Amino acid sequence: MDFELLLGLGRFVLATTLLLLLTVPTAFVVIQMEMKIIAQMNLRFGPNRIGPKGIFQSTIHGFKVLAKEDTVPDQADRSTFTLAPWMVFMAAAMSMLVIPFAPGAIAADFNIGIVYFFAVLGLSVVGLLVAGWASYNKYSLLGGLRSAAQMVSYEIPLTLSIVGAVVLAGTLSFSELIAWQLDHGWLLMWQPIGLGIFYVSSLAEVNRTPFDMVEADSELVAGPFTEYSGMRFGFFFFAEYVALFIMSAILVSLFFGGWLAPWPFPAQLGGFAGTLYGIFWFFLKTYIFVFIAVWLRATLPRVRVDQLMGMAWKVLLPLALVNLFITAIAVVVFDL
Amino acid sequence: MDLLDDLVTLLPELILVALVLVIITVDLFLPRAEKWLLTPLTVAGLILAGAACFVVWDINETVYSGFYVVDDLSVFLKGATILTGILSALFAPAYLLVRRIPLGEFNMILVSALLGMCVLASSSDMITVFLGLELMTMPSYLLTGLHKTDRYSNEGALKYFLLGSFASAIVLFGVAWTYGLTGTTSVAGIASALDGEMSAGILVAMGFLTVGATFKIAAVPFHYWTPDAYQGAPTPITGFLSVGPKLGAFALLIRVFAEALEPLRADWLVIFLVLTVLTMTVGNVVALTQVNLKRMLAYSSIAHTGYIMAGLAAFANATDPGVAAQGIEAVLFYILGYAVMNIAAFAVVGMLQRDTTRFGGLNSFAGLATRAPWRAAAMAVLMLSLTGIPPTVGFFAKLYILLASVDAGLAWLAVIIVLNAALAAFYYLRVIVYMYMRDPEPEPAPIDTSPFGSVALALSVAGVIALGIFPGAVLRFLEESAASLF
Amino acid sequence: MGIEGYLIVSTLLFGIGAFGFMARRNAILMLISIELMFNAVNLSLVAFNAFLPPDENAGAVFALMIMAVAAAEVTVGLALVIAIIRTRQTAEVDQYSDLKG
Amino acid sequence: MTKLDPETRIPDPIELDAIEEARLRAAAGLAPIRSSTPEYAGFDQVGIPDRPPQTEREREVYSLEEGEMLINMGPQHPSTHGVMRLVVKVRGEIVVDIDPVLGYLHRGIEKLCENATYTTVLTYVDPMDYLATMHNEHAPAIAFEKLYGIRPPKRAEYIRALVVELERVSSHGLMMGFLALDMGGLTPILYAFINRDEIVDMQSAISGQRMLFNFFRVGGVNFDTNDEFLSRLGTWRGHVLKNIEMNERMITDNEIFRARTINMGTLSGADAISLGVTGPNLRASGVPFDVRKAHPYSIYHELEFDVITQQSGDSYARYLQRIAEIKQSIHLIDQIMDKMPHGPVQAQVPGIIRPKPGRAYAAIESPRGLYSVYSISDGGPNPYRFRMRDPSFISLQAMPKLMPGRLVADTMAIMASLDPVMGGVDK
Amino acid sequence: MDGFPLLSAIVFSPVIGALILLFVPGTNHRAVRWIALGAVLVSFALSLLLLGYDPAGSEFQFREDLPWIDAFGIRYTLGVDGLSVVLVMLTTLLSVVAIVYSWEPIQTKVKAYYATMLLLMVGMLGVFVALDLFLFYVFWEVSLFPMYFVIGIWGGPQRIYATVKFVLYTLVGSLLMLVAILAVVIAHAASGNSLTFSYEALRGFAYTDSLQALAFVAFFLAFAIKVPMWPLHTWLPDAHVEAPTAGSIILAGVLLKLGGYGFLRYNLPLLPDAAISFAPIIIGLAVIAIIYGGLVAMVQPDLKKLVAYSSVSHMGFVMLGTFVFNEQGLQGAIYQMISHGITTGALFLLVGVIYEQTHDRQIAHMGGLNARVPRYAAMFGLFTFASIGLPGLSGFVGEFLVILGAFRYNGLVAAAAMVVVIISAVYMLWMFQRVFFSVPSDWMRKWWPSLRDMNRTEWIALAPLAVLAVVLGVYPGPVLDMISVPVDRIIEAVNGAGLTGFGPLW
Amino acid sequence: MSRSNSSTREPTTLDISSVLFFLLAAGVVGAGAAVVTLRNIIHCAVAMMICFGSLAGMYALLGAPIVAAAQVLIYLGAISVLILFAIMLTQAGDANLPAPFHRQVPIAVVVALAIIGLVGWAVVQTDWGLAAEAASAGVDAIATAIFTTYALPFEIISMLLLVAIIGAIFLARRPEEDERAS
Repeated sequence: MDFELLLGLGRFVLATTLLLLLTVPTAFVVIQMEMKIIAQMNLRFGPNRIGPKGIFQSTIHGFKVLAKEDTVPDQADRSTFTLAPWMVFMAAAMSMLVIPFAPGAIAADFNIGIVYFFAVLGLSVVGLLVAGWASYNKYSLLGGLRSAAQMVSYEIPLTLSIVGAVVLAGTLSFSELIAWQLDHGWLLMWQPIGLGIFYVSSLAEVNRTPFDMVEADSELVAGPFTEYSGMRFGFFFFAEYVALFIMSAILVSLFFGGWLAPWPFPAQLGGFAGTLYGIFWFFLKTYIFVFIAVWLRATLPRVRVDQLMGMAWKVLLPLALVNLFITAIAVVVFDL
Repeated sequence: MDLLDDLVTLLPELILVALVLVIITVDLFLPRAEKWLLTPLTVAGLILAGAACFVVWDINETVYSGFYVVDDLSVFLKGATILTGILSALFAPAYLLVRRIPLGEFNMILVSALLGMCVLASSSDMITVFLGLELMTMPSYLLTGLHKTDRYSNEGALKYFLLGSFASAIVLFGVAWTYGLTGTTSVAGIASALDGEMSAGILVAMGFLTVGATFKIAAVPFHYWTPDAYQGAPTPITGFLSVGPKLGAFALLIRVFAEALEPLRADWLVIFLVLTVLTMTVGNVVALTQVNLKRMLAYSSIAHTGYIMAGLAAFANATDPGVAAQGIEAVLFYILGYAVMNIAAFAVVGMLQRDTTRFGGLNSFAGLATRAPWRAAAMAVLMLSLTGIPPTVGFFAKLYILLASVDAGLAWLAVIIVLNAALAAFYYLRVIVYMYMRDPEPEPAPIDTSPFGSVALALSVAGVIALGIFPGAVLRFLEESAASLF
Repeated sequence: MGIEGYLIVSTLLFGIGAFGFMARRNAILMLISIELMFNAVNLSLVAFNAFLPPDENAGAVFALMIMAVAAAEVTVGLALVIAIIRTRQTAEVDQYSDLKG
Repeated sequence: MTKLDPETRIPDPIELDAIEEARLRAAAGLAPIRSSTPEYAGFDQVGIPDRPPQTEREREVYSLEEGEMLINMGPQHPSTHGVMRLVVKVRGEIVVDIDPVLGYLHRGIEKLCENATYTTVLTYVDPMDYLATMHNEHAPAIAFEKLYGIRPPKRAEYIRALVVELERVSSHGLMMGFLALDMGGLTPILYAFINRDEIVDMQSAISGQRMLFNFFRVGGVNFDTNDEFLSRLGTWRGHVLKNIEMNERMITDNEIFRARTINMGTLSGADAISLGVTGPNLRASGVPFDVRKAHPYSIYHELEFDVITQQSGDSYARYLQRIAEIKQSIHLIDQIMDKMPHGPVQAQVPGIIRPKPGRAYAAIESPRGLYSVYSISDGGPNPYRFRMRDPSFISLQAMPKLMPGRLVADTMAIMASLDPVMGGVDK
Repeated sequence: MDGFPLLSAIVFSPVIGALILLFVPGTNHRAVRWIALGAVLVSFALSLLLLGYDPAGSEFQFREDLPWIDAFGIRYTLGVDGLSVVLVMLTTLLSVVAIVYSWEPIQTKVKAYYATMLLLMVGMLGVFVALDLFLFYVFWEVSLFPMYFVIGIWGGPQRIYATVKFVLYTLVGSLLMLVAILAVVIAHAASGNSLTFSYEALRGFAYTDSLQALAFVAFFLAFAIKVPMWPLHTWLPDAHVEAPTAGSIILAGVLLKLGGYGFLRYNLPLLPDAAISFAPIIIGLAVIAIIYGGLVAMVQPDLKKLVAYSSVSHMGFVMLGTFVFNEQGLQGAIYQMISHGITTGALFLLVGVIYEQTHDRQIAHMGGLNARVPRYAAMFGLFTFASIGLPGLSGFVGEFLVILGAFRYNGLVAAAAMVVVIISAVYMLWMFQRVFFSVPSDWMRKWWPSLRDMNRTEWIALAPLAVLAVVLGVYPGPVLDMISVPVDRIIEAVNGAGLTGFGPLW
Repeated sequence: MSRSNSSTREPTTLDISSVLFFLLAAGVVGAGAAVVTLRNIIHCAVAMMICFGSLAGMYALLGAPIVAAAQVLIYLGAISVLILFAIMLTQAGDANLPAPFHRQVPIAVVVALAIIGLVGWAVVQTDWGLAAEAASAGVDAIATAIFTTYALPFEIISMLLLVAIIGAIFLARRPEEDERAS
């Protein structure tokens, strides 16, 4: 055992731990936002007992979940039942690896970060599917199958929608993409159709209203989560909200300049200050989109599963292809 | 943009692609009662593609960075492929419509399979070989299973699929090792990198390629899937399956073994000879015992594979290039002739299965001569052709193979072939016996008399006889095709 | 690691896949086994690609293409399995024995 | 988790039923249900009822073809209205058949009433349709008055009409909310409850109760209007219209909402009539039948209003029908307030009444349709027979007609559009 | 021969007849029969023109030569020598007889029957006139399948077994022959010659010994099965018994001659060395066939079977004559072939006459027919004697010449052959006695009232044969002249090769 | 290009990539073995995913991150889902059948061992004569290659996918849905 090896392993363990730890507060914050914002929109107070203005409500929820009894249905397949929440959670956690929080604050700046992100993101569906199967419950099974159908379908327009951006920027790395946006303006201006498709698809991908078919409570009770309780349920719950955060973060990175401020100065804010500045903007923008997602949830009813699938295949996919086509032609013609 | 300049050399393939898209689109808008229009549409498209083959004849170029070669050999194979496609497209509708199998999907998948065969024929790189192979076999699986409410069709398709994919994996492993050993996937590159010496690695590569290819052409001992797939598939499709994918598989054999592994000819010859003899003998012997006609024809098709392989063996055993070319020519001619007669033979079987509840056994042929004299006569001609009786194409094809074998110094193989042919006569003649010498069943199943099928049958039989009497018409093409290999 | 290590892994995986294909009775598992074999091939190809001196990436590209083909293959295979289960209520290939001569 | 050995396991009742059913089927010469072997995850068996099928209909619902399964929606399910169970036979997510299973809320109200004196009957009927409690009291009150042969004072009639119309507004408003909620819309229900809250406050002001009002009496009502009630009523009109408008803005033109309601659960007028569906559901199918107009009771003949109908008969039409009726009710309330006479609110009626032997029938238009009471007196202090027709129960019958071919997701949306209340269904 | 393609016309006029038949409604039996007869008569009439053959002229006359499949050097070459001329004429004549005889017995699938018969004729004629090995093979196979159908469709109760056996036997031989043809052709081409299937070019080429031996065996199998040679004869009785009468006439009269013709035309001249080496074995087999055929015929209860086994015996004579390699033997063999064609054909026809009426052929069931049908008995007697080889009738000349040739080869062989003449007399005469002179059986009495003598069509069919049986018996000269040149060429080839020939293989 | 090249290589030190290799190899082979031996088919599918995931790691280790990403995207994200989906659609309960294996397991074992033995022997036997260390397959290079050199194969794949999808949809659709679809 040489030092290199130890160092490598150590770095690996540290990074992983940090990322895992990061998911927890993220989830707490997003959950708290959801509870409070929806309540306000419903003309309710929302949580207001624990902590000032109830801000610790979601934290307490977290601990409550942790303390609850962890039941496994009698006929469930115990090993996969146990594994499924982990899969979903790990998918969410792993995709945090490439989120560009700020200059220098990316856990792993892969040169194929975007591909990595989509690759890892797709894994959560497996967890849902397995959870649905393992629970030995018809609602779970239907939910699991819905999740597979929905997420696999929406992955396609989701991925295609950013190909235009990638073609324009000529990179698959998040940091380079943001650098490109610094030079050319945010991709929002270049890829409005792509943005639209991405946003709609990303909502479906993370099971947000109006696309929350998977756990649709008025239909499938709680979909694949029906039989889960305790911390296993907590994992799903966390993963879901972390995924919302991640999707917003990726949206911001791809189309809204990531850590870039809306104005071009200070152009070269290096070092730690630059990182902090970046983090500020990044989180600001990200939480704006988290807010919008919550807002949508308060406003819209849920679409039906066939309408959902039809939209992916009949609307978003052709649109994404058209967008890609237009972009490609533009790139060739204008030599961008 | 040389990619675009090369497009013209892909003319037949492009037409096929366009045809696929047109079929899908038209199918969407056709009301149910007018779905039959898809057949003339498909046939017209295929004829166009066939005509396009003449445009690319005599080009002999390697295009698309060495992935694709448009030589006369490939064009000939494409022509034969498209011919099988035309016949299949004409034969199928009547059978499919009574079983509520949609014509749109059928035609589209059929044309895709043809496209795969064309790609395979033109491949000059292991990558395109593999992709062509998959583009050919995947539609074949689908075609086999197209009658999805039928247990037999399901079962045949699944078995075909599982074993076919298994074979694909094996072929791929061989290809991977070939790539690892030679550093290239190009057929020509592999041929030039191999110096004819055996090594452990080459043995592995060749072994896997051989086993995989044997699976694909359904040679004994890797033929298990054939009878099941053929029996299970909707009958006119079986006709196509027994010919089309075989055509493609032999294109694969020619590309991989006759071209890429040409330096190792002496090494694979031995295996080939064994397989050849085994294949034809086992095929014929088992066919003797079959009572289901489809299954019998399936086994007979295994036997025919053996005959065709003999042509390849002749190629490998020949020292003189002219003689070697003769082997390839024989293979090509046999494939062409076999294509026409076998598709038509299966089509006749299919015509007798208009009643979907009946079992298509030999009994359904009893007394056909009195019930449908023309169809019986056609079937008789086809059976005689399959046996190899002059003046039919089957005879001349067999003669060609025999000539090539004897010429290449494999007279013993020729003797085995003719003994097999005599054996085969027994079961082919049995069909004639049933048709002409037995009385019909008390309540015979109705016979399909759709115009498309009748026209195609007449054309096939005319072709079988005409090619048998005047084979010279295609020999020129054959020679030029085979010459492009050398 | 040298190339041998990767090739040995690839070989083992291929052998396992072949075993699974021959030994298991469930159609879906047979399909999975075939996928294992495809993956073994991919591993070989990528390994060769990495270690071969002329760096043309043929192996890596081929591997990518095989993946695409494998996806198509699985699609078709599972569709067939679903179709057959509709008529037979089982995925056990041993019980598919209507076709006999 | 302890799994017993399959050999020694005690078969659970469901399995026994399956065996029994197989025996019955065999005896009846029916093909055995091609249900799966026990290891087929058992999914198919869960939905088989606790007894062998006894009618053709049950046989039809509970025999599964290949690829079908039964889902129990309810009695424990987040979105069933009250405690009800829908056995949904699905093929994938497509509903093949549906069987509403009732009785989870059954309390034997009719029997209770038959054992109560006429005046106390009105306290028992309250919790039936708990979203329209006043209506529940209205019909028996009229019936008993007919039986006993008295008429309530004019003012009492007006107060009655006032409170039931108020309640209609509240109930229809909630339907908008529930419909949205069952499609995943969180907010409209809360706005609807704000609305209802105001009405409940008013009802509480006039009756002293918040839900089970016990406000009607044989021969009148319990209390006259008071200042608090009137002042709330004055401001309420603006509030309710605002809330309704907020909900309408969220729902009516919402693309998703429209996609999920238009052409969903379409019930033709003829079907509705033959099923006996009444009320807004019937009128949404284009049949202009309103008890208030067709067989006027109370003071409705003195009020000006038209029977509102919709044409298409789908969920969306039922939704629009409710909104229109809310507006109509407000208009009626305005008329009632304008015309309300002065005078007593209660006729002279003894504590225990003994009507002469006879029978009486009274029907009113409740928010869910025709609600009627049929009572027989044998001369004693309590009804010899007391029978209530609850419109929710009838509406539910339409479900098996509306659902086949729809998706599981539509089950709740369509059911919410029929707006049944389980308290009334089960009685 | 430029100008009119006589041989093609002879060979293909039946095809034209068959094509016309396609457009005639199958229900119109009369038209069908007349068209078929017309086609056959045209062919027969044209074949009479072959009498213009110059026995002293070049070997092959009336030649036609057209390119066919250039790539393989395959040509459409036709031509006749004396041997072919007599066999072609025999064929056309017997075809006329068969068609005429079928006039009444065949009442089912009439159109198909006549079309098949016409096609059968094409194949047989083609074999006799083809001078290209490929063409020869094609005609050889073409002659096979119509007979297959004739037996299989219009035959007796066991027809399917018989016909399949017939085809398979023949096919095995012919396919092997195909390989041998290819081997010969390729060996010829390999030594620098251009690829050709021409008989004249291939003849006289010095093939290697091993090739000769193997090719000889292959050719031998094909022809010996057709002849049929003991022990490959087992298909013949079955086929004869089951075939309809006209089929038997053709089968015995012509098809068996294809084998003999094959030996004379191909085996000996192409592969003389091997022929010499194998001759003793073949002669041995021939003698066995002669004796065996005779003995078995003796015990046959069935008339047709009896005649069939007598064929085995008679064709044994042909083989014997062929392989003694001298003029008398060869001439005798050819003469015997013609004679056998006529007499056996006629005998089958006669058997058919009685069979059509009683649907039975058991000798034991007959008896005393002479009294009831005297003209029939007379004709039967004539052909019985011709078959036995009574001097003055056609059979005598052939047998006599063969025995003469055999004597020159080996006395013992000749002696054995002579014994058989006696045996044949025994079985034929015994049969004749039992059928025509003994006491009618009970079974026959049942038919007695309805039994009729020969009718007009039967007379028409039989008359030419009777005339020929007598004429050939008393005046063999023209025929012998006709075949002298071919016989000389064969002897020349064999003797010429014999100088460089190889020793016995064993 | 000779054997000496590799035989004179330094004995491998236990660097991080070696450790990773062995870990991943154990994952690949172990999970692979689990796939073909486990009884419950869902467990098999999960094991398959682990196997594929480890393979993705191997590709990354081999310097082909794009292949690794594709492996995760296609095999883990798509194919596994599809397989799980199919398992659930078709055989929720067949999972625990008493005899998951054919009777010819011994033959299968022999054949598999023969393959492993033969190929393994060939691996050891062959003088690969290649670079000692893995070279990296650049993303740009691969991307460029796919759209220029490999343009034709790429297009062929698109046809392949088209027909596979249409065919699979047709096959998997219920017969009664066909009526509606047309």
